[in-house]
Amino acid sequence: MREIRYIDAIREAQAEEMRRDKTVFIFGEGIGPRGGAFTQTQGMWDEFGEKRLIDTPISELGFTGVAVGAAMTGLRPIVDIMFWDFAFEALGQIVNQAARIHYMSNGQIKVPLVVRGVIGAGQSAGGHHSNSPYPLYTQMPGLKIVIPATPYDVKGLLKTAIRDDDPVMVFEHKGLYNTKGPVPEEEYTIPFGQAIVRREGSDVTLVATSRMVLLALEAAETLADEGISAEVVDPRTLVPLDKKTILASIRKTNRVVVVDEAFSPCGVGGEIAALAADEAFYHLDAPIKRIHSLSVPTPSSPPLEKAVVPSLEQIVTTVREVMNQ
Amino acid sequence: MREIRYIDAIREAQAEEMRRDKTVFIFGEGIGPRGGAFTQTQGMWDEFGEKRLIDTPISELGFTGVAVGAAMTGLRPIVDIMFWDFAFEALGQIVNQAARIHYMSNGQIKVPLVVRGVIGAGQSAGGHHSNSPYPLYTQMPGLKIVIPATPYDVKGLLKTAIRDDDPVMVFEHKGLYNTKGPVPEEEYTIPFGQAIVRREGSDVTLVATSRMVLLALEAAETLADEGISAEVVDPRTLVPLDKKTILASIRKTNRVVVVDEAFSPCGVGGEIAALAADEAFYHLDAPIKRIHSLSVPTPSSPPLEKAVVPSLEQIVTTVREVMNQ
Amino acid sequence: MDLPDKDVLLALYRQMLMLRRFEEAVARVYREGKIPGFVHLYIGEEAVATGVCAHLEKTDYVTSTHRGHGHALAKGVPARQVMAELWGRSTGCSGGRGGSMHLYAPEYGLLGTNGIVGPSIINGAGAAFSAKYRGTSQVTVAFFGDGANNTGSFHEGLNLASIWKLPVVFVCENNLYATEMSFLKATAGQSVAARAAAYAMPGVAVDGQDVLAVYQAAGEAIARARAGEGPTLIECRTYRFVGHHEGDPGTGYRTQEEVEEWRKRDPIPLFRDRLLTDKVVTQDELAQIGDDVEAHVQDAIDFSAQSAWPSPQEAATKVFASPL
Amino acid sequence: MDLPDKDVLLALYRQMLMLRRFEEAVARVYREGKIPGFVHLYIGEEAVATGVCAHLEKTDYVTSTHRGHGHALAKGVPARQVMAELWGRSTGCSGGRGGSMHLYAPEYGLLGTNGIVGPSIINGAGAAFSAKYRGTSQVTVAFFGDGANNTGSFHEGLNLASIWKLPVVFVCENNLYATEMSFLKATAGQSVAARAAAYAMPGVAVDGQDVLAVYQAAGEAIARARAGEGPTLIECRTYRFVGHHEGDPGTGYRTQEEVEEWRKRDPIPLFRDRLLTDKVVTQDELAQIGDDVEAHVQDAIDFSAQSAWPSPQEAATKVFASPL
Ligand SMILES: Cc1ncc(C[n+]2csc(CCOP(=O)(O)OP(=O)(O)O)c2C)c(N)n1
Ligand SMILES: Cc1ncc(C[n+]2csc(CCOP(=O)(O)OP(=O)(O)O)c2C)c(N)n1
Ligand SMILES: [Mg+2]
Ligand SMILES: [Mg+2]
Repeated sequence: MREIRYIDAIREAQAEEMRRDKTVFIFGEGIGPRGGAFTQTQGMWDEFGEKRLIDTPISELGFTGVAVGAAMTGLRPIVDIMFWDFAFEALGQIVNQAARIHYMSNGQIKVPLVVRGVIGAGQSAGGHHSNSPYPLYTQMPGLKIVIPATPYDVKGLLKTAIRDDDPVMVFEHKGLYNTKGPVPEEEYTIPFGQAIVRREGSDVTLVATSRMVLLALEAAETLADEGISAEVVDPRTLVPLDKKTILASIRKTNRVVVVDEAFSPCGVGGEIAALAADEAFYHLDAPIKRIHSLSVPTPSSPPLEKAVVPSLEQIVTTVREVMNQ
Repeated sequence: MREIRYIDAIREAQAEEMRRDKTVFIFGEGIGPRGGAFTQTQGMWDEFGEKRLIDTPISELGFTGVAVGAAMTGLRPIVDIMFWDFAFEALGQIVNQAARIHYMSNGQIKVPLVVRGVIGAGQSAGGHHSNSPYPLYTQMPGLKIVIPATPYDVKGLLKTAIRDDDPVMVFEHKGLYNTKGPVPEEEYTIPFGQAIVRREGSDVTLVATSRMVLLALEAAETLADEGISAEVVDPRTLVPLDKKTILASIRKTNRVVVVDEAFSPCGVGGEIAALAADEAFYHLDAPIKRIHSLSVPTPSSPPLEKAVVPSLEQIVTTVREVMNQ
Repeated sequence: MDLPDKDVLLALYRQMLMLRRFEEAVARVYREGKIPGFVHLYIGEEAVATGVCAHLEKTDYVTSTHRGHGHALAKGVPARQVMAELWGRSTGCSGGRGGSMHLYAPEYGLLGTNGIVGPSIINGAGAAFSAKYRGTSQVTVAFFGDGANNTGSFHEGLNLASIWKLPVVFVCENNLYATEMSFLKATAGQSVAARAAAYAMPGVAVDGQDVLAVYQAAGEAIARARAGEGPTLIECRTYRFVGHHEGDPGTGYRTQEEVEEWRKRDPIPLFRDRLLTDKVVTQDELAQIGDDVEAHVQDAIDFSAQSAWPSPQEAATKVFASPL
Repeated sequence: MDLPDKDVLLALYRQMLMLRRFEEAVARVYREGKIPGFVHLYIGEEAVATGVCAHLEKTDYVTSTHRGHGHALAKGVPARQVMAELWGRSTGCSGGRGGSMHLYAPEYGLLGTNGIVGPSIINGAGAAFSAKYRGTSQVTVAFFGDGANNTGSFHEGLNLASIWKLPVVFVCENNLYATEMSFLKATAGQSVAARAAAYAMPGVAVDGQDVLAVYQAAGEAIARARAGEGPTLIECRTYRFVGHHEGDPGTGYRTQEEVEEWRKRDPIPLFRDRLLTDKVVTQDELAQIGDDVEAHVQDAIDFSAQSAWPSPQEAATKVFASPL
């Protein structure tokens, strides 16, 4: 199968869905002729033009709000928020409006909105361009949360997001944009709520998200050399969360370590740990461990930033620890 | 000891600290001559006047941002955000600025800011006046999170918050405002990071927050009649979190149920469950249970709202279930 | 301006009276404990919703605020559905899930009243964007209070509406107070209409107690919008005769004289007197309208009282349109 | 206006040159891979920071943007500390934690450059609020780009500054683009200065390539602020001669002719020629300044190259001022 980059898969997903459905359009800064800050719309201008690739002023609150109003009335906007850090400027619209309207209107109004953008540390972009705030969005009833780790997944999940009738938040790690992977030429979508077992194993389950999936897989290699068989499970969507696949893995391996780049308190690690400690309690053979970024505003200087984000080393050490229990 | 209402304790704390320290002042809508939407500044106008009780336009982003700038330069603003739902309009200032500046400035700048306001369902106020979003703030490194359940606590913790050199978010349940409790006339403060055991017990630990503390205590009464001895632990501050007290209780009772009104995914229940499943793993005799509000935008109609918020019944049933494991 | 046709005039009168009687009834049953939560009444401001919405088609859109009963009714949402929603009943326009501040009736073009101050402006611009994108002739009216004019939503909404030439009319109901905060204290420049210049759109200041003045200004703005000529900002100076919400006495921050002065400019008697003076209607016709309206309101009350509560079993349904 | 004294003129010249040479050096070492992350250079816009900050005391405040190296230097932050911060070194003004977009140097009144567009405006208003509250004579200058003038932060910040009469000067560096988005397309009304009317404050449009014009306008505004007469909005029309950030060619959205036209109005030669024509300085004096500046910049580079990296052990320190 051909291999393409994660960012190319994003572009393809958007272009295909815009071709399919005339109600799909994009709001964002620089997504017009420029093709996006990350080339996410490069080459699309000639086909879709200014009607459907709408370069916005710096007005996150405004264009997100306009997108919500448009989504309420028959369109399917994609908001390209660039860095998810910027979405804090528009959070009222996402949380108080987009997420709640379907429920509060008693199901009369749909809000088929996609917000997508970049998360993650690792490029010395500093505290305002490195955040991974998806855990907070999982807390907001009415939002669906997508966090793809591979080119294949981001394409299939983004297409599903665009066709979905609810507000869907898509979190893309900037450290993944240049990673390559197999993506079929043919049309496909990936349903929400289906975790994927990225590597089978029998001794311990690593639940990992986004760029941490790559690290977890690497760690699993290293551990295999030591005779530890790690299973790597990638939830792919946090809302809905595929509890079944995650629990099945934990019930099989009896040990679990969560690896997630966002901050720890009230985070993804806590969610998975709580799930396991409730519904797989009698299967657990060792304490549940969470590996997250240090709870500090992401620093810019490389040695500091490196110290803050979960490392291969940390995963390997933690798994060893868990195996010794 | 005299008994006063929760809302009165808030007023006293603010007045005392303003008397103590001339750099303390309040921004908010209607907190001037009107005395606040909940009487939280009633009677203070004559003493402090328009210099220190500053009635703002509806401009949450603006006055929170002004407060941040003021806090950076030697003042100690209290932002009265009224309903925490409104803080989404200002979240960029809280998360990207207030929380990060101390760290990003390498400790050169302090941001002694207090944001306080109302959370909670129960009064048919609808989806925009009933939210309990504190879990998201716990995720933001640099913020301290206070969630007092009693008049005594809200007074002592709010005073500590005002004296603290960091941004402190104070979450007050509207269902607690009229509850009464003992509050000494004498000056006192309560340090952050000290959970309190509200009721001792030996069979199960109920970790409960805010108004849920009252429900948990009621549940403990009911359970006592059945011969189940429940210990009720109230963390009081979520950042810092008093892991020691919580873990000590769990290691004693070997069972834990978390009762928290906010939504479940990536919430307080997950955090406590993860803590227990890691650091008290070998002490656990039963699955860890979380009781949260249903993950739906809070509905207005009383029967719906009631169905959404954790109930006494639910706590009692869950504890029974845990005891039978 | 020329006086509109008699049927229009009578419709305006009937509509204002309906809004008034409806809110009076709400106040009454609220005191009786029939309505949970908060209610913000529209009493005194009826000429605004009435004069504006008289120009709207069913397929046009309205976005509104916490003080939105009047907008809902004037946009054509049946009184039964609005009243039942306040009562928290399953027959309410939001099935009881919304309550007073969250009325949704897309079938009638009401895209929501709102518990947050500001969003009506941008979400309204969004509906207008949608109409333009889809190539329909739908117009959106975004109602908001003077309190909203100092929010980021105002600035970003008006700027985008202008640069994108959206078919939207921004109607500010300037009742001089946001809760107790005086408009003049809160607003640099002390004029909403004048702020339109910053967005290169027409800004019109209108006497919000004169339904015909509102009707005319809104008519022009809506025609402009429908013709693809872009947005307009209309500031209607008006006054709420009651407290901010039921329970607020509405005094303390307003002098008794000020309230009295404004009450003299009650839009309903003002308009009635004019109709009578101009001999457009007879006392009998007015009385007939009054009776109709009373009956209509009573029907909404009876309907609400008899309606079922929503079932707690449904509390967790319809969170998502595409099921998880 | 009368020409300022020679020492002022020379200081302006030196400062502009310093900003230019500093950024040229940054571009050079950035290409060599010495600087991690993004950098946004100030080349072409030096007259603005220079003309404005010339009036500020050390105790006055500045808030700034992602394009903030020039503001930091002009406010007096030592070049070594700014450069070392870009290099991510422990000797940087933010200890390497901030990087290019997060320069903090409160000792010199720099309250932060900012990775988010908008906050410089409101946080600057906040510092001004503080000065007024504390009864000092400190003035705050809030720098922001044309891109920020369509954000809610602009609206709310200017409104509050006006109603509270804060000692703040809002300086918009209108370089006609926000990344690739044209100011004229993004901004209804196509003028930042004109928007001041909406906030009842003076709005001044200035040629941002003419350091004396900036100096004069800023002087008046800062004097007003210091005298307690409230805020002013100054729009400086300027141009960045380089890409949005290093790595962006700066073309595609701008024509070659437009760039050329603006380069002809390079603030540094413009001012130098004027000084020479007016015989205020000699070629020798200018050469001397040039040498000084070069040495100063080289010193900052050397200092950075020799500075230690921050220790990974300290990554989790100073999250809180009052320890947990
Ligand atoms: C963002 C936000 N801040 C504060 C409130 C609380 N609040 C509700 S109504 C209101 C006053 C609104 O004033 P205005 O916009 O003038 O409308 P009016 O009530 O006068 O019709 C306030 C402050 C809110 N609902 N939303
Ligand atoms: C809220 C927010 N939105 C978007 C961005 C991304 N961004 C960084 S700089 C920039 C352009 C800023 O333009 P302007 O304010 O005119 O300043 P200039 O770069 O021209 O100096 C953008 C869009 C951001 N940093 N913050
Ligand atoms: Mg008002
Ligand atoms: Mg610019």
